[in-house]
Amino acid sequence: MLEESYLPLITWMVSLLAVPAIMLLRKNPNAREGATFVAAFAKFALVLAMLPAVMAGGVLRFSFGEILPGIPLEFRVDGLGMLFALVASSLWILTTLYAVGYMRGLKEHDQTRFFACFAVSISATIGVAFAGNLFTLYLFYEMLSLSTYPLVTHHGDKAARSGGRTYLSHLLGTSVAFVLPAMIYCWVKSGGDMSFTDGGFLAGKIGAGDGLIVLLAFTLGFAKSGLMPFHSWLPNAMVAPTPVSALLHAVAVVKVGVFCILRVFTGVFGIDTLKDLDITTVVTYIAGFTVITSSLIALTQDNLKRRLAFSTIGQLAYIILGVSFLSANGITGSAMHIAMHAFGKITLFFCAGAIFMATGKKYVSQMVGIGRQMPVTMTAFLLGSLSIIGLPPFGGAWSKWYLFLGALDADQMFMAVILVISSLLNIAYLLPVAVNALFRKPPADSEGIAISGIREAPAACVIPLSITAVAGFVIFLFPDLVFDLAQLLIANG
Amino acid sequence: MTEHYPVLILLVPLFGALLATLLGSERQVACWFTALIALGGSSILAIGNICALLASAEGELRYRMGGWNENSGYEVGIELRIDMLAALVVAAVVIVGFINTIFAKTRVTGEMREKAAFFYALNQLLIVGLCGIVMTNDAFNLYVLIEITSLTSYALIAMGNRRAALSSFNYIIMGTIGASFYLLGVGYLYIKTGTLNIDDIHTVLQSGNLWGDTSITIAFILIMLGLWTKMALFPLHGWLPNAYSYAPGVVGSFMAPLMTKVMVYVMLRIMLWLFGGEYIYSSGLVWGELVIWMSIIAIVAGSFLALARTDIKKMLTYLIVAEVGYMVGGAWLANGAGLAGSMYHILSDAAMTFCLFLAAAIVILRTGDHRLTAFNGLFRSMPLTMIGFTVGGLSMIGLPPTCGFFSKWYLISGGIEAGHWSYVAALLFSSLVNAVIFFRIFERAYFGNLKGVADEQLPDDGDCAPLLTLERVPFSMLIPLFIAGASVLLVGIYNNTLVSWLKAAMPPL
Amino acid sequence: MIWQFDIIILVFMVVAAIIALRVKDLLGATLVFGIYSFLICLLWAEMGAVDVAFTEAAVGAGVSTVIMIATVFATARRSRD
Amino acid sequence: MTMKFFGFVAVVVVGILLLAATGDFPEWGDPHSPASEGQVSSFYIERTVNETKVPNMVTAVLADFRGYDTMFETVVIFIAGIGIIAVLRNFGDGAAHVPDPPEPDEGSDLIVRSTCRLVVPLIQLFALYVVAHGHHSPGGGFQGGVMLGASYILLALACGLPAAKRRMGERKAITLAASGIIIYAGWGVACMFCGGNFLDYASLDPLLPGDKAMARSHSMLVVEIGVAFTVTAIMFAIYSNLSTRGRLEKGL
Amino acid sequence: MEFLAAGFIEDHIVPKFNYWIYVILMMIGLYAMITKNNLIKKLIGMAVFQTAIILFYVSIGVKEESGIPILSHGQHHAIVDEGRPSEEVITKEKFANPLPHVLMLTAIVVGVSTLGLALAITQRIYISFNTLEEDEILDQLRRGGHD
Repeated sequence: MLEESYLPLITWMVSLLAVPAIMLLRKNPNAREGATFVAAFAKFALVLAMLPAVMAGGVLRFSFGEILPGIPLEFRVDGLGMLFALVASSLWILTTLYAVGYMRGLKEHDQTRFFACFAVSISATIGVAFAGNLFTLYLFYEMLSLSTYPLVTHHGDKAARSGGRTYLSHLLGTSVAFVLPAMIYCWVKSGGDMSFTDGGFLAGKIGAGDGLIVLLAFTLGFAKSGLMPFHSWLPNAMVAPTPVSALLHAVAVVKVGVFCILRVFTGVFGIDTLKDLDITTVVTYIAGFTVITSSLIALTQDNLKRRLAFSTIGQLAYIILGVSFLSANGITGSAMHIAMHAFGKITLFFCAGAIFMATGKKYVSQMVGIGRQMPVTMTAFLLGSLSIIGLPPFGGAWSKWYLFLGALDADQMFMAVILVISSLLNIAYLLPVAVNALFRKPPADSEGIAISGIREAPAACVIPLSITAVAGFVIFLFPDLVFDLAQLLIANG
Repeated sequence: MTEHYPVLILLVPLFGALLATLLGSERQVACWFTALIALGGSSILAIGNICALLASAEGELRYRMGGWNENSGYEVGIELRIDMLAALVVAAVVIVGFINTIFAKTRVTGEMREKAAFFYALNQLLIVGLCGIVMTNDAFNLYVLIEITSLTSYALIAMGNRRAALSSFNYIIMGTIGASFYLLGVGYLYIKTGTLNIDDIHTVLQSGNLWGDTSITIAFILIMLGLWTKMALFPLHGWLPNAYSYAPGVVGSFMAPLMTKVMVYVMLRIMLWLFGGEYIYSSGLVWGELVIWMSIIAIVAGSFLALARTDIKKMLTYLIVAEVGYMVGGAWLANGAGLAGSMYHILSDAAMTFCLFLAAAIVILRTGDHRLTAFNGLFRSMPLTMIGFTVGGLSMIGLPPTCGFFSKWYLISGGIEAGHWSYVAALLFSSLVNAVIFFRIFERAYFGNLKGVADEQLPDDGDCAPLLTLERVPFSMLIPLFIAGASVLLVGIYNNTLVSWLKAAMPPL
Repeated sequence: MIWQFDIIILVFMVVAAIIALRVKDLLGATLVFGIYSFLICLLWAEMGAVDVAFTEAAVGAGVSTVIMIATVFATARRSRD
Repeated sequence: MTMKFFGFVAVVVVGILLLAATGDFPEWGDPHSPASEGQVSSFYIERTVNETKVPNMVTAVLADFRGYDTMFETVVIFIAGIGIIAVLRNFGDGAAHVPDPPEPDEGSDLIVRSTCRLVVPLIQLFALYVVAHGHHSPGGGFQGGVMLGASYILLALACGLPAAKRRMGERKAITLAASGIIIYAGWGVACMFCGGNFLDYASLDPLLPGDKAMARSHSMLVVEIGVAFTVTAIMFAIYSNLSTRGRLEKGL
Repeated sequence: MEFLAAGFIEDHIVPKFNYWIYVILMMIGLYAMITKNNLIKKLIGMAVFQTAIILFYVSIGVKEESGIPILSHGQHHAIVDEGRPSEEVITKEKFANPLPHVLMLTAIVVGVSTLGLALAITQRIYISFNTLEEDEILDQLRRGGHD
């Protein structure tokens, strides 16, 4: 099943190759954005090219050769990686389109730097998705932290700096303090082999005690997953331009976090080992706590982007929750939720950005009645919210359903209840925004909202968000692809 | 011809130094060229030496001075012994010296006009001394060579400003104490064993089973104290920061990477080959622990002191103090991974310290400011220099694929194998502190305003800021910086090969 | 070797060293140090190390004393300890 | 005060450590201590004369068995010399290159001057003897070189530095010092050309009169001369810099 | 009585006396190096320190009833010219061990080189600070505002 191929390498390289092009074309914005688009489409096409082989249950492998004793720097494209790569590369196209509209609309500075770092970070994301062993995963994880730092601090003002400081200190700090030692411990324990094999390379080589410590070190160390208590970087990173927030919080960074944790569960320990050791309960409870707490906090947030950020934290916790059930349905749910949540959440962020561009409004309380001015955007927002909440007919429903089943399989009644409650909370903090915007009159004193007439954001922004919103619906109708890829994970894991 | 490589590595720079003095400072360029040729030649020889070693069957080369005694079992002459570790360290020494000579060209005219010839001579003699230290197999010859390096470094440091003279004086006092303790320890060994050759001392100690003697134990303590003083292990580090930060820029930039590392090498040599692992790690059980704790203190204290500094070079020198802690601790972990880690760290730390000091020298030269404020806005104005500095900094923090990450990898795995969690924690702590230190600087360089240039004066869209026009640094300085940065990455990427070579050189524990 | 000489010279050496380090006048200290060097030189000769004695006489007692005196003249002569 | 206290504590601790070690030393002058019984020292005592035909074992060991050490020892002196010049020398706007005025200082009074004019040649003669006769009697390159240097120092003390500098200028001193080491190391390299290892004097046998042992003996003389060159020049350079704060004008 | 004293000394003091004295001298030097305030005094201490070590080494080489490590003319003649094997001419108990002497020649030279360089640096310091007392220099620097 394991077949050598250069495709993973090329897929990873495409966006890197775009960087020098972007640098060189900095004088000519159109050509520069052209290069970005070419790279984006090429990447998506390459990922699709790999799809059939993976669907057939094969694993594409490319190795740069051995870096550390027994540890090559290698790519392995399996179901989970393919799922993540699909989501990331497809959404990258839309995000680029949106970013072009946004950056030009607001006449942002340093756009070249922006797009260059954008390309690097997406390539790092793909690297994580394809990583064939723990070391490669770590390498690209750090690469992503560094390459997104300039994006987060793009504005360069005081807020941006402090946000960036929190961002790096959390991500680098946790990864160096927890992941690095845990990784080396695994290396020592497993006798020098760290490649994600079916059933995990630590299977049978680690006891319950240190197993628990290593598991916790990984779960907390991959702080990109926004699991409490290391979540505070996420709301603070909201100072970034909205396309960045969208990319960060819907696609690249946070998903990399949960993806890494999924890898740890399936590829490092192996589900069966974890079942035998019976050490995941702690993770379950941390995740459950995060789900509830973050939803409650989200209720209190008036700044739309911050509210969405806390919602993201909660949704990510679902994914970790699901995998921590160690039941087939749970894991399927988690894997699917990566995709579903991505589409839903990116829609919401696009909308937030569009609102800000059109009206300059950031706060929920200001958005009453705004729907009359920007119906498309707010409709999309509504659809996105429904998908996040998990109501049919939207993609979110599938993943939540499987998560729920997973909780039942693991007869974690308590967690099942928590899932329900948090869904209710989602309704509470997401739905009012759309409903108020669409179906209520703007208060008389609200300036900046045109009572009559439609003023949407530029088309370059509206098109992507409509596409993603519709996509959420389409996925509900045709979830097979996502589902099958998730099933592959079960089959191997 | 090949068998003469070891001694030629020494002789070429020696003659280069003499030639430089004969040419005299009036012909400065000629002196520079001589140094360049000599060190370049000996770099080539050093690389050839590595190849010869890879080709040789028994994994070590021996060269007997004066051709004494090929047959009988004991050395009456002095012999050189080169194993892979030695060959690699020698190569590192001469190559760093060579690159730094390129770097020195423009600075020497500025910093020491009439004394250029002496600078180039001392510079090469220091390299000679370091290579000799690494290769010799004779305990007393080692002392003479240590004194050669010490004297040259005293003189080179004292060529700086008035602070430099004072710190050089303190260095003389500390250095002499250290070297004399070493000499005394060798004397104790000689009085008990009657020979000076390192291998012979080892055999006599084993055959006579002298391990128990107090005088041997005390000899060991004395030698270690002496070497720790020379390598600035934490409580004995007092002389290092001033000496290296007040020395002329070109001097600090190649003394900082080399001196302490070579002393660490000597410590490894004494531990593993003269006394032998079985003695160190068996009797060491009690105070092997002690040393590891000392190294932990060194790491933590060094990091903290570095964090507190606002002076660029001071900060880097305190980082060196912490790095010395890494290596000493790794050497005492008593397992292969730890030893490999500290051996490998000798090379990687040399690479990254060199890179950082070169970058710092350029920054200080260009901004005329020796404090951290010098970095304000440099990513815009001196991107190339900052790229070099960033690579070095990331390596200090320990992010892949720089060599700092891999040395941390081996050291931590050694700590885990030995179950020394405190040491592991110290390593992680120091890399976190380094992260704070360097990202503080990166932030300045990334956001801070240029000196005297307010934000609005900068081109509004940085894209249109022509990259290189602002960076007025001569290529004779940028190229060395880039070579150093590249070496940081290469040493990292080829760590697997290097470590396998080093493991082959290691004596069985 | 004659141990009586040995002991006497060694005692004198200790005395000379202490004096050299206690005298406040640096010139005096330097001269006492010269005496110390000569005592050592005697000691080496007595121990049969003639070459060392010769060198010590020329280098230790001769040159190093001279350059120390030169330095004292070139700098300050009084010392506080 | 605290410094003094800590210093005292440190000293006491180290002292006790060292005294503890003296306990299991062999007795002073014990002919059967490992150092005296050891093969190495017995080899030096018994075989030196056969190997090198030099009766003074110290010279033989110094210049031949441990010749590598001695070369670096010479380098140490060289470093000290140029180091002192590099640190202290103060080229007041190229004053080093202008010729000195005829008699800036006339040194001490007549008697001293004439006495030293009388003595200096004798000293130098004896110094040369010491260098040359190092094989058979105490002495050798270092001792002779130091004495030669001392003779110049005496000249400087008595007749003023300029008088000495006219005989041994700075440039000349540096050249002499460097050439000394070049002689030493060059001789070693010559051995390599003759197919031996570095400093393997025996391989010079075809070039020198006598057998291999004699070749070693002669070579020792050569390297001792090299050492003497360096030491002479550097000793005077050190003195002349230190006595004038590196200005090389008015001496003591 | 004297004989007793003499015997006592010879048996119990002499065998280790050199080693004791070298320790004492060394400690004197070390103490001076650490605590003296005047730079020249520090250097004198350094010289004492080094000579102490030389004393230790030379004491290693001593043998009872042994002469200087130089062959008499007769012995040399006997071996070199008459070609008699050296073993029967030379009894090694009769010669002091030459190796420590050689080593100490080197050590002395190193010592004087260090001393010279240190003196030069001292003069540099004096030229720029106009004093040799360490504390005064540090005061000047503190007032000068260096960190």
